Amino acid sequence: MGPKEAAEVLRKSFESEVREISEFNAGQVSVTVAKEKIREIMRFLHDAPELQFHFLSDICGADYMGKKEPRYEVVYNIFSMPNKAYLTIKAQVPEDDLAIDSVMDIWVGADWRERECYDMYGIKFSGHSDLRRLLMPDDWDGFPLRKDYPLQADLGDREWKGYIDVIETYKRNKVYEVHSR
Amino acid sequence: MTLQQFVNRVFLIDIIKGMALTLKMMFRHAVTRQYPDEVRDPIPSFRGRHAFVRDQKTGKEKCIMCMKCSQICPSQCIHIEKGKREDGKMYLAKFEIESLRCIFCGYCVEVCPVCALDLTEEHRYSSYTREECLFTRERLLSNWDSLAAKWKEDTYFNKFWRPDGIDSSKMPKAKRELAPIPLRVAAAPPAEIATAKPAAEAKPEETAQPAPPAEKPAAEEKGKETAQ
Amino acid sequence: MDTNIIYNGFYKLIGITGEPGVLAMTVAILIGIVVVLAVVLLHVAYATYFERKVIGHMQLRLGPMRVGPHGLLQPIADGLKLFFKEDIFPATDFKTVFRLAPIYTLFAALSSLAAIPFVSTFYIANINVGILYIFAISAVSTYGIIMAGWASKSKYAFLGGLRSAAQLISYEVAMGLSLVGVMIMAGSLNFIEIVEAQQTHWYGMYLIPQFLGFFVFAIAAFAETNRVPFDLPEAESELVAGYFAEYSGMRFSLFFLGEYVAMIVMSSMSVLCFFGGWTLPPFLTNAIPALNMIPGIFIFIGKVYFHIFVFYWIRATLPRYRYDYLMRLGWKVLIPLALVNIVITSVIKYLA
Amino acid sequence: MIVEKELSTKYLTVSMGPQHPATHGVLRLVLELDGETVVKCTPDIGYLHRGMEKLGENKTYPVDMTLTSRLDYCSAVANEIGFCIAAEKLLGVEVPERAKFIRTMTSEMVRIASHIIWIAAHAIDIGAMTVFLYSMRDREMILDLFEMLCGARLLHIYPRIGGVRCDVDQKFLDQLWDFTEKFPKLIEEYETLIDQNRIWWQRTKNIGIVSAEDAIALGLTGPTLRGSGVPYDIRKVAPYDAYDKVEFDVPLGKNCDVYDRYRCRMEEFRQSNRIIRQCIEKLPGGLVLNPDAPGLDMMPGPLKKAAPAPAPAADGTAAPAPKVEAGPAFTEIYSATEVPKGELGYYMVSDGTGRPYRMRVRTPSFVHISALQRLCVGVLVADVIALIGTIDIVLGECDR
Repeated sequence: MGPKEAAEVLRKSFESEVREISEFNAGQVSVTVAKEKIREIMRFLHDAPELQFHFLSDICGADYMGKKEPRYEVVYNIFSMPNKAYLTIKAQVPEDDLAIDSVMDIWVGADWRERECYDMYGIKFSGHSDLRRLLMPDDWDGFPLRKDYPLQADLGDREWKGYIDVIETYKRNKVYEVHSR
Repeated sequence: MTLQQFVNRVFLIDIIKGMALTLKMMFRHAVTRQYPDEVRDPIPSFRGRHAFVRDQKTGKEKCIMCMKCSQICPSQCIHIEKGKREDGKMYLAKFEIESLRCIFCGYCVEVCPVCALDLTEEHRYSSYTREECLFTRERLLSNWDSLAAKWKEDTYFNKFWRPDGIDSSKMPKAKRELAPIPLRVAAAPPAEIATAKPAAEAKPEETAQPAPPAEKPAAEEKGKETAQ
Repeated sequence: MDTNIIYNGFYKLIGITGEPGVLAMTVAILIGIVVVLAVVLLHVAYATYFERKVIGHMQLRLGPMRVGPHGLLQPIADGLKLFFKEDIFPATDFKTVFRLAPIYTLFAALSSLAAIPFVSTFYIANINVGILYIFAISAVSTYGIIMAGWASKSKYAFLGGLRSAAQLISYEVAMGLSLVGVMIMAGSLNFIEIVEAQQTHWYGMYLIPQFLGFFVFAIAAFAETNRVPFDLPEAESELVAGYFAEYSGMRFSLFFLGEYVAMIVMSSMSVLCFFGGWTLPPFLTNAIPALNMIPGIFIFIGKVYFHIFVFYWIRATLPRYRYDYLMRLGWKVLIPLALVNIVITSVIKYLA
Repeated sequence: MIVEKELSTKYLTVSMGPQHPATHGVLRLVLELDGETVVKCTPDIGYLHRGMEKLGENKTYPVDMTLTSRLDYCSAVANEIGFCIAAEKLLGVEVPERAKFIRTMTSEMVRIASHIIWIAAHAIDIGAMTVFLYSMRDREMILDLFEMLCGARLLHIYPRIGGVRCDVDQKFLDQLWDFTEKFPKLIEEYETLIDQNRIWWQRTKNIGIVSAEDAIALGLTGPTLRGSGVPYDIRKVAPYDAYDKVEFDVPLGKNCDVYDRYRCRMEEFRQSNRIIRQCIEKLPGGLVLNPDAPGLDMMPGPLKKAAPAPAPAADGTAAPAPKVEAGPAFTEIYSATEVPKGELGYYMVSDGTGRPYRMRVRTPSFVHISALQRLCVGVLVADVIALIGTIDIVLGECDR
């Protein structure tokens, strides 16, 4: 069973949830779903005997600021070993309700990938056991992968405290620096 | 447990085998190179220190200020400034490569339509100051001269100027027809170039048609001799 | 007095005939200590060089090459560097303990040297319970390690100290038991007498009848000196550097010296108890009488260096044990083996 | 009356890393120890976070490729190939056959190089120091080969969207062939030292057992998953490049422990060797770069589809490219490749410009380290080291 058929099976079972099925470049099938029943959808994909999407490749977020509505998407890339098929599930998350159910009870390994998604986009995963920042420092301000987060900015006093500390330490210790020629 | 496994276990056969190997290796030749004394020959097309190819006709760089290298550079370490002469022609006012930021991807070499840039095989150029790692135009040209002095063969051709196996019909003409650059025949010996360099530095954009490099140092040396 | 050449030579030098007085004896012993320490510490310095060269060549490297021809002056350069390095203290409440720990370890290792006869006429003290003395002293050296681990106020050092204590206690037992066979055969605890007893057999070394004891002793010696594969207290990849993680400069080098001296002591013990000390086996000397011309001290040093080479050789070959397997090996394999050895030896001795 | 009081004990919290010889870079594990037994292990990452995904969104595709080689710097070319495959799928670029074989060959070469790093680090963590130096000696040969091939030893930047950067020459192929002849004997040297060694067995057998179900749920991939007996190898299940044209076996483990994962990787050395030999034998002729592929000087603006950027018209040979409208607003692709450490997936969204709209990298090390907190419970400190070694992590890849 290819990814296209799997997507159709999913559409049959979750008629009201599946918004769109798109295919691109032979084999890349994306299913856009509403976020409300994401855990049920994932449970179905994982457990249905003809689908068996046992392997969670990846969870990531995407930000379509000003390009699409709703603004955020949480993207699940899953793989079915018996069918040898990848499937991309995209759950739409609107900006005013930045939360989605965690799939940690289906895949334990979703843990850090959901944390990273929270870290980078600020999307909250309800039901996650330990939702903290992962890559960024705990006291970081802002969510870096959002499109309105600048790549480079001079923040002046609003700079992250850790960076200010580094700069101040450097200035303080400059007297000890051995100058080269 | 088979008998063999039992024997192996009791008589430490596994450990003895390992010890036999290490003892055998003790009498092999070491693979270490005594680095500063024993330097490995660079493999051609290694991506090392940057250089400007010195054009044999003009004795200067070939750069046509198309800005492609500075646009493609992933670490944005190439800074080019154009200047305008009185007659309206553009000239290369500044060309700097911050070699400390460079990631040596070689994109600039490959993208250059006139093959003016080169990542030479030289890989030993550490220095004590950051200033020495900022390659200005003069520095880049002298890098080329030092490569030319060291290079064992008579001609030099960087693989990335025109990579093999790639359809070259769409490449610019200068790139397509580039032949290996002779280093010994036409180019002046490096010692003379070294003396020629200060003159070039002093007035880089002075003449529209600079004298061939081979003549200039010769004239200078004559002048020196007569002064003495 | 006995036949010690240091003292005898000294007495001759200052013209004493007959029994020397207390002062002359003290001075003579001090001279003996100085000679032994100087020689041993020089050997330790070059043992580090030897180790780096041997392991280097086994690993297809060259080892030290830059200081002097083939790096021969490397140990001296290392020593100078360590000597002039800043002595850094961690923020610990036990500065005195921290300072004392390396001295304690080195002191314990060096004092074991006192009981070792290098040849029948060259030793500092001829103790009639030499083996027991060395056991006692080498057990003391673990205090230094525990002190270092505790006073460093570092968790890695602390774990290293704990491991060291457990390891030493377990393996001291196995080591003691492994030598009982030798004691039974020789009927003595004095090293000189043990060596002389070995000469009475045609094979000339207890290695052959006491191979089981030697096996246990060898493994226990590796564990006692914290060498690979039992270098758990200082396991680099687990505990960074173990008990001396916080030490630097001279104090670090004292630990280092202590470890190497302990290695030399253990090698010497093995040479004395199992390899016939400064003698060659009678069957060899009978076959080639010219071998009798070799001075005993060279034979002894040669055998010790062979042992040290094996220490390095093992280090280049084997991975590291895990803590619980180490304990299991000590208690479940080595001690029973040593006991079996004792029983067999006693039965044979009784029947013979 | 004697009142028995329970001795109050508390767990010892040890911060292992980010500066620690065995944590392979800047991984920090906060271990809570009960004696030497680990009660809780909390990995802490992010020390090498370089914002690669954010940077990738702001640079053009060819430039993004130079970022991907910094992901797993031990196997740079494999990451780049993964990126190029994703970008090719996204931009609709075909790859010439010869380039496919060269890519397969180089990614197997780099698999050997990466596994050598792994065996070296794993062995030295467990204490077998000599394996480290023997394997580094052999890695040197691979690095020399890479230097011959593309002028760089570590960060190759060799593939290109639509092919590879330059062709291989006969001298390189001869030397590579010599290497493949020699290499199986060299693997035996490592195996002599550790394979049957009782201490190695004790340190690796029955340690870190992950059942197949757990491994899949945790998202483990690559040899770490195959050690648990799951035949999931993207080279087999979704072949890319020339993997469907070469023969190789996928080694699987049985006991799901550290030793089986070690055996899997050792077997992969031999399989990679085999693939390289087949690639050299079957290498077809032709170009190595699709002439219609987007060039290096891709502009960040809207793409003109299926047309290379026009060359500077110095000579007039470059035909003016027909202007094609950009495709649908957003196209996306999830493309997975099998890099030495596991599944490297690129989820890329294109909005029809020269920059990816979203570039997400699913790196194996990230997932593997997240599994560490579940693997490292109830084991000894020494086993934590063995477990870090067995999952084969590179922190550049984890933190991105």
